Amino acid sequence: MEIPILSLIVLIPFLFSVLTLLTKNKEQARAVALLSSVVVLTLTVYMYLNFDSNTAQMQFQEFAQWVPSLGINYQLGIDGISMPLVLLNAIVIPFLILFTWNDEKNHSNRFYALLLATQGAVIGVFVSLDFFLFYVFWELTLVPLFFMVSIWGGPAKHKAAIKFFIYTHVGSLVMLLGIFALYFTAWKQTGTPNMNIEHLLSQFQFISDGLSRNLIFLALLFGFLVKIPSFPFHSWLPDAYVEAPTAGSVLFVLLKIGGYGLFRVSLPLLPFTPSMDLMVTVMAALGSVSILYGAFLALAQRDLKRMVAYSSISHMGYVTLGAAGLVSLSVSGAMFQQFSHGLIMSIMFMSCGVINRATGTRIINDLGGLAGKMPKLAVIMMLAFMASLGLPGLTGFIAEFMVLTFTYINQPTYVIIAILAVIITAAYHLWAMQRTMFGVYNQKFGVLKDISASQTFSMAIIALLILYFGLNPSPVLNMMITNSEKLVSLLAVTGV
Amino acid sequence: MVDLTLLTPELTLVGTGLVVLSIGLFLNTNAKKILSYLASLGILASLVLVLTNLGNGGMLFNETLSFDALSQFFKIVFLSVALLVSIASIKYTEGNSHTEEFYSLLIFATVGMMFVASANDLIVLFVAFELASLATYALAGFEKKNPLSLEASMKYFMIGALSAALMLFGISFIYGATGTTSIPGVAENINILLGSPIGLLSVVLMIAGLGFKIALVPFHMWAPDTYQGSPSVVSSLLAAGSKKMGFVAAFKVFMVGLIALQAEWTTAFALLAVITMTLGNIVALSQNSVKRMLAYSSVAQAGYITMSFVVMSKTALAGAILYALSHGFMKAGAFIATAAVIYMVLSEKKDSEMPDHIDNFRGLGKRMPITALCMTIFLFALAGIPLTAGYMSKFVLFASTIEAGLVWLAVIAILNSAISLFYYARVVKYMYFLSSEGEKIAEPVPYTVAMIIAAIFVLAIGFWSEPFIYWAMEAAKVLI
Amino acid sequence: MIPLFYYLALSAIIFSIGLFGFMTQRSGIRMLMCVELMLNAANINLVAFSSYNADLTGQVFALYSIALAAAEAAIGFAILMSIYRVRDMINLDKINVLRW
Amino acid sequence: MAIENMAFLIPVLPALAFVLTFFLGKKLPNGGAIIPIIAIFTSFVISLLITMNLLQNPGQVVSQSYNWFAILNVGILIDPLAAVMLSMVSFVSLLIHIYAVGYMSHDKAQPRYFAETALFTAAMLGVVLSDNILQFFVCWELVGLCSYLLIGFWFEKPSAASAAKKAFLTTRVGDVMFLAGIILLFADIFKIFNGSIPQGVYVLRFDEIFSHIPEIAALNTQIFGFEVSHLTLITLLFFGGAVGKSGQFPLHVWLPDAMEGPTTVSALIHAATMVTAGVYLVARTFPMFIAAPYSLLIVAYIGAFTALFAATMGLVMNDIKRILAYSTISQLGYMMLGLGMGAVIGITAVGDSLFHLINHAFFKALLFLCAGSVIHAVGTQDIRQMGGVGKVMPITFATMLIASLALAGFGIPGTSIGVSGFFSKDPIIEAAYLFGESTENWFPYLFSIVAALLTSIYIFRLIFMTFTGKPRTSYGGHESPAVMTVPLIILGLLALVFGALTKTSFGNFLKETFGNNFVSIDIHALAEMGEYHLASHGSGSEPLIILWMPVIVAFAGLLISYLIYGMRILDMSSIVSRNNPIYKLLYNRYYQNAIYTEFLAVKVVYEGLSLAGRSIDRGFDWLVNFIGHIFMELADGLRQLQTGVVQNYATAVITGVSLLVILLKLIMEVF
Repeated sequence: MEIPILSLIVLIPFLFSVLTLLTKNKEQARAVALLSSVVVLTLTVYMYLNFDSNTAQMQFQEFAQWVPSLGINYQLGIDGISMPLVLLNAIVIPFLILFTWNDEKNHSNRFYALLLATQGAVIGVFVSLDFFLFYVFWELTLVPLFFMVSIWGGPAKHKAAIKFFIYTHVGSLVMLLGIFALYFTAWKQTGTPNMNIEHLLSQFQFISDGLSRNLIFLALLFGFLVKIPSFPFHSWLPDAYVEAPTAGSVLFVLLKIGGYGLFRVSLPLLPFTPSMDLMVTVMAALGSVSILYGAFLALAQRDLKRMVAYSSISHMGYVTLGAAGLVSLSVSGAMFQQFSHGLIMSIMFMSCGVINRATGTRIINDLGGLAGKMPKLAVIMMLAFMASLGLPGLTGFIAEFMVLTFTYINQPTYVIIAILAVIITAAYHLWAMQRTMFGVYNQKFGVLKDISASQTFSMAIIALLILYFGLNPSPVLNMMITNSEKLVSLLAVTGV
Repeated sequence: MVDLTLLTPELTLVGTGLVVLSIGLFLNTNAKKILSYLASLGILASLVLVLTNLGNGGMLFNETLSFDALSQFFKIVFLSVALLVSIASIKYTEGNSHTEEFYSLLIFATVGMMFVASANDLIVLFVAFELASLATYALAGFEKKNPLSLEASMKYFMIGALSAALMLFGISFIYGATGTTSIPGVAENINILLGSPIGLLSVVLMIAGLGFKIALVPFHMWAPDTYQGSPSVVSSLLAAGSKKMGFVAAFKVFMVGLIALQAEWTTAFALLAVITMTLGNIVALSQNSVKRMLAYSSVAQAGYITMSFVVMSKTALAGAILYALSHGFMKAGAFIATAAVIYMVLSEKKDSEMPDHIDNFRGLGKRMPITALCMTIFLFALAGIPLTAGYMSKFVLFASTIEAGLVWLAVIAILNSAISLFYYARVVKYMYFLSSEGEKIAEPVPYTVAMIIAAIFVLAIGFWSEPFIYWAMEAAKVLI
Repeated sequence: MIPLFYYLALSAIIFSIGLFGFMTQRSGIRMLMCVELMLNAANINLVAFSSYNADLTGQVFALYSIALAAAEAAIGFAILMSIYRVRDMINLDKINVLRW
Repeated sequence: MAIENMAFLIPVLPALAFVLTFFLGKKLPNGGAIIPIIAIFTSFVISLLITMNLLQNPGQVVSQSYNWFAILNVGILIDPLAAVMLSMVSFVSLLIHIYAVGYMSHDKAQPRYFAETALFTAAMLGVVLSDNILQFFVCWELVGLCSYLLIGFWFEKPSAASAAKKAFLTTRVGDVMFLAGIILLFADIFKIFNGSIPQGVYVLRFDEIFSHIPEIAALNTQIFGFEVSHLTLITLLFFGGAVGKSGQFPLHVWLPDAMEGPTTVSALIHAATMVTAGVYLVARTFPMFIAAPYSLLIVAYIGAFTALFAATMGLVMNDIKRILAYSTISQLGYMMLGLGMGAVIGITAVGDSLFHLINHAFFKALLFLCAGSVIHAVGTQDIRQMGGVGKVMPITFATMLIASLALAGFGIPGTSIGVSGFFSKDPIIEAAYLFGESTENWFPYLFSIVAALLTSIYIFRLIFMTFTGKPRTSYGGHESPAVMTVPLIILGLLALVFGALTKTSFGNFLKETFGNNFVSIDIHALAEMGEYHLASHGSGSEPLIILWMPVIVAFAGLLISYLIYGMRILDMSSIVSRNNPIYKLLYNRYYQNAIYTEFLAVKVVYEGLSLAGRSIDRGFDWLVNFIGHIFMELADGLRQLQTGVVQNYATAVITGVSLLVILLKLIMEVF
């Protein structure tokens, strides 16, 4: 009997987060947290090594009855859609903990506990095959983040936290409606309740009433779009990202569950949605608009972190757009965008945090000439910025190139809109880079120390990953392609 | 000679009540602490008895009392709430010369509720209903030097008396039309009233009478005042216990007795449910008294449960019944936590204007960690955050509305619970994110024990829901 | 003999008087009396019905409800008494500390 | 082992050098300059060997491909075109690196400098030898990045920082067009394969692309009512990319500002590693251009216009490096023009253009390096403050003079006497004449010939003002050290003789590129497709005056500037003054800055669009908060119902009852 590895990577963080709560001081807390995250990382890597990327089937499945009378089961599994995202989480979290190694925070034990809890919940969303479980984890991701923002957040933390909490909660509830509908229609058809995701998705096509099929699809889509977040449901993001502490922002970035839902749930339902073409158009339009809109707004920001937040909206637009591309490679491009965005934005937010810590401001125009004082930071941040503006040889380019190129085949118009944004993207990145890193050093900051060893290490590792996967994306891309081919083959059935 | 084994729980309770009352006469104030333990034991005993009798049902006293899954489920609800309340009250009644009265009233109220749960005849139902009501009127006014408590009980009593009259009037018509008071009997002969104004009138009167206990808008107006004014432990009994009594009565009267008039009352309940949940949630947004906020929230929750009358499916009823159970624990727990806070505040300064003001919850996370943690659990459960009882029961209940194709209702309910998140989260915010100058204090043991028990159950129902859902299903089978 | 309708009409009238009084009176005592009126209206119904249905249940019920009414009155007066002790008046419309 | 198996080392070695220098440079003398020098030298040797090999047997094109990700590949393609570029790039960049050892000796950031230049070279080499358009684009972008880093090398200078940003952004505009071209191209090929691309076919490889030219040309789209062939679209988009990188009008604005970097960097950018990439792109995809209607014409016009346009601005600049910058733009214009001439002279155009590119690389690198050593010695860039430098720096003067002659293109037509510029520029101008003859489009010829005149004027203006006369300011000048002068001399020799030596062989060698060797292309068939009529008679058969014209204008230019700046006979003060509108227009560089930066970037994009967007976003935010607000208001309103008076509660109950009765009654009636 082999070890229930998925349960482990989901439960260990929760377990250790409780342990962390019990710790007395910062040293213990961070040590325990690091231990947990390292264990999770090793397990994940082990799983990745034994992962067969040539099959679109669920692997490492686990099953246990939970609430039989409602057909709810504890069911885990992982495939090419979820593997990279789990990997992303497992990789970034340890380095995030290292990054915060020397931060002076009050009750750091609570802090690390929440951090681990978030990790567990997010991984849980990715690996659960049961809709009930999926939703449970989905909601659980909210709670620790809510606390994290409202305890260690910036000046407007309370407003931001509540806004984020309620806003995304509404999204999830609407999604829940869709899940209910799926669940009961399936129940009626098969006579037995069953919450298994794949089962429910497969039953969707037998819903006789076309309107309700559209509604179900829209309800689910809405839930996901809010989480991604896509224009025009993004207004919770800037506040939350900006007010959150650095680690919180990074956790938000790792919160890729919206896009995941898009691939896991929406795409399989798409072919059986009566007004499919409309839905696809909506997705493509929202995606491209988010790209352009986010870019323009990022250009308009004065606060560095806020700029990064908007750029994140812009980048996530590629996910929606690529998903709407309906070509296997465009879809996998979108998946890859999720992966790469996670890595890139982590560094971007870390840099924001460092700068804010060092200079006490994030207003771009007040900064300047930091490159002279903080060369290490400058190099890493430069790499992150370049990756984020889609410089070839880094992950961002692979994803955006795939999305744009292969989406063009089905959605030329929206790709053209998106391409316009590329210049703007370059513009705000370079502008920010010039104002913060280059130019005359603002003397009022006095002498600045460069980033500490632990920060350098953690940021550098992620940076190297960005470079590595930018040069050789196949290790994660292949499994994505395998699965997206399956997704798209479904579409082919309905003649797309 | 009838076999009274089924009746043992009630008898035990009555016995305990009388014993407590009579012993209390001979004890001096300090010694009365025993009584509270005694009462708690008695309630526990009868709870155990109910659990042992679980499964075997039957009728008693020529079919005026029926013992079935439904009644037993609700008895469990009442008894566990009563148990929580009595444990918590150990602290509340400390050094009070009227301890025995408090506990006997508490116990008799519980007995009344239990009889309502097994009533199979309108007379029994009415009498038991009144028994519970009268006991709780007195409890609400238990602090007879405290104007707020008196005002609370006065309002409770006045509206209670009014609605009792309304209900009785309604019953009289039903009786007149059907010639019998046995609920199944009513069900057989009710057809006369189909479409007749009398039938409609009696339905509405019954709704008003029961809606008073359930606190449906617009029959709810006493509830916020009473919950706020009366002692917190009593409020928790009212919110968690007697409200459920209203539901079980309503289940019996409408789903069994007046099933033929379904058309009328479904519509009525649909209206009331929507209004109730919406108004409850919205008004709760702007409350600064936590007890009042909880009161409005329980109004809203009543609205959710009432949806089951509209859906009228097995799942819906199971959901409603499960909700009754979970709400019992959540609300009782929340009120007890508030009681603990009030205790803290009053122990610091005697004459505090509004001891349950939300500002007193500042920094509770530091001052009373256990209380704060439990309160957080209860609040999130009420808000329907997953892996809590609240989520599980909402899940079943809301899901059933979709099942029945009442999407509009589901949407309204979902949006409501989204709104509710705001005021629950607000309290959490005060407890953890706002700091206060007050220092950490020793948390009174009884309150803590009660809260922990409640919290454990709230989580248990959320995690390990299978048995509870199963019982709820069984109970629902009785009605449909 | 007198048709049932008369009884019903009578009880209805009494009931309405009770309702009206309950809404309009200020003094707690009077309000209690109005409640009694309503209960008795119901009792009239019960008794009338039982005699017309030739079935005793109604009258039994009436007896029960009279007893209950008494109990209720007892509690009610008790409450009003203690209110009077604290506030020196029982004009219930003045007692609205708890509101909003 | 066969030399082509080492081809991959050409870009990899400098890339490696980048990493090594970046991390170890601090510990080594002169910032570890030795590492990149060795690396680039090796690359140069390998490329030279490959070129030799190709010269003997043109069939042996190096072509290797490996899967990269998905259906895309990385690969190496070294045909004659690539080979000559490789040799030139590696060679020139090698010399510049050597020179930089001396030039940068005083800068403490040497390691960073050498690392970045190494990467710069690596990227350019990568561009040159990539066998598919995607890899081409990737390296192309890397080139852009390195130029950004190097132009902003002295990032403490705000001007440098903003110049770097400007360079990157402006080229980015072109790059986006290039990317769009790639995307469109891919989509078309995807369509041609109707959705199922067979295993192992790398659709973005040049040979694959070229083999689909006819199908792509067949696809059409309506744009503004015009029926446009996709091939035209794609080629124009590619050309857009080229315009950005090669600083053609209207995207040339970044190139003069790029002077903010160290002079050696300018030399790299202008001669070897950046601006030529655009020309190379067009040359690389020449078969597509020649098959696409109008594309070549547009290339020709833009090229010719840029040549003139830039020359005019070169006339009035006082910053020595800026003059050279504008001359670069203008020369690049010639190269583009040369390519555009493919419309009449077919494949030969590639030969001419590339020939000019190579020669230009030599003499422009030389010019910059000389300018560099002048600045190094004099400590100013303003030629008005120089004069008489020739006496203190004889070698620099000599080499600079050679370079200038080469730039102006002196030589005797019909013979093989002449500097390199002469042999490469004249054919282009003659082709332009042919073009005018056969298509009645005379503008390219006029532009090019006028530009030739101006070229010779501004370059000799520079010479005279800098090296002759007597010092106008007191500067302690001295001749540069050997490490700097040796490269000058080598380049000088090349600028002098390279043209003469290879004037025939080069063209023939380049012809092979699109001949039968690696993908067989029938240029004439493609030209038919492009509706071009290749002139029957090749160049060299024009009337004598046309042959001599370029030389004549060159001499004219020399004379004019000698009279003005050498002898000081003609007084220009009346013309050279702020109140002369033409001078003002030129001096302010046609107000590009106002138009591009102040208007387009700031007004339209930033203030217009983004700020507008921000207020829209505020709207969204407001909406969300407003909903919350409504609820709070409702709450405050509704709680007022709770009057606290028990009678009112009773009333509420009773009203509720009666309302329910009435409502239900009605509802029952209705349903």
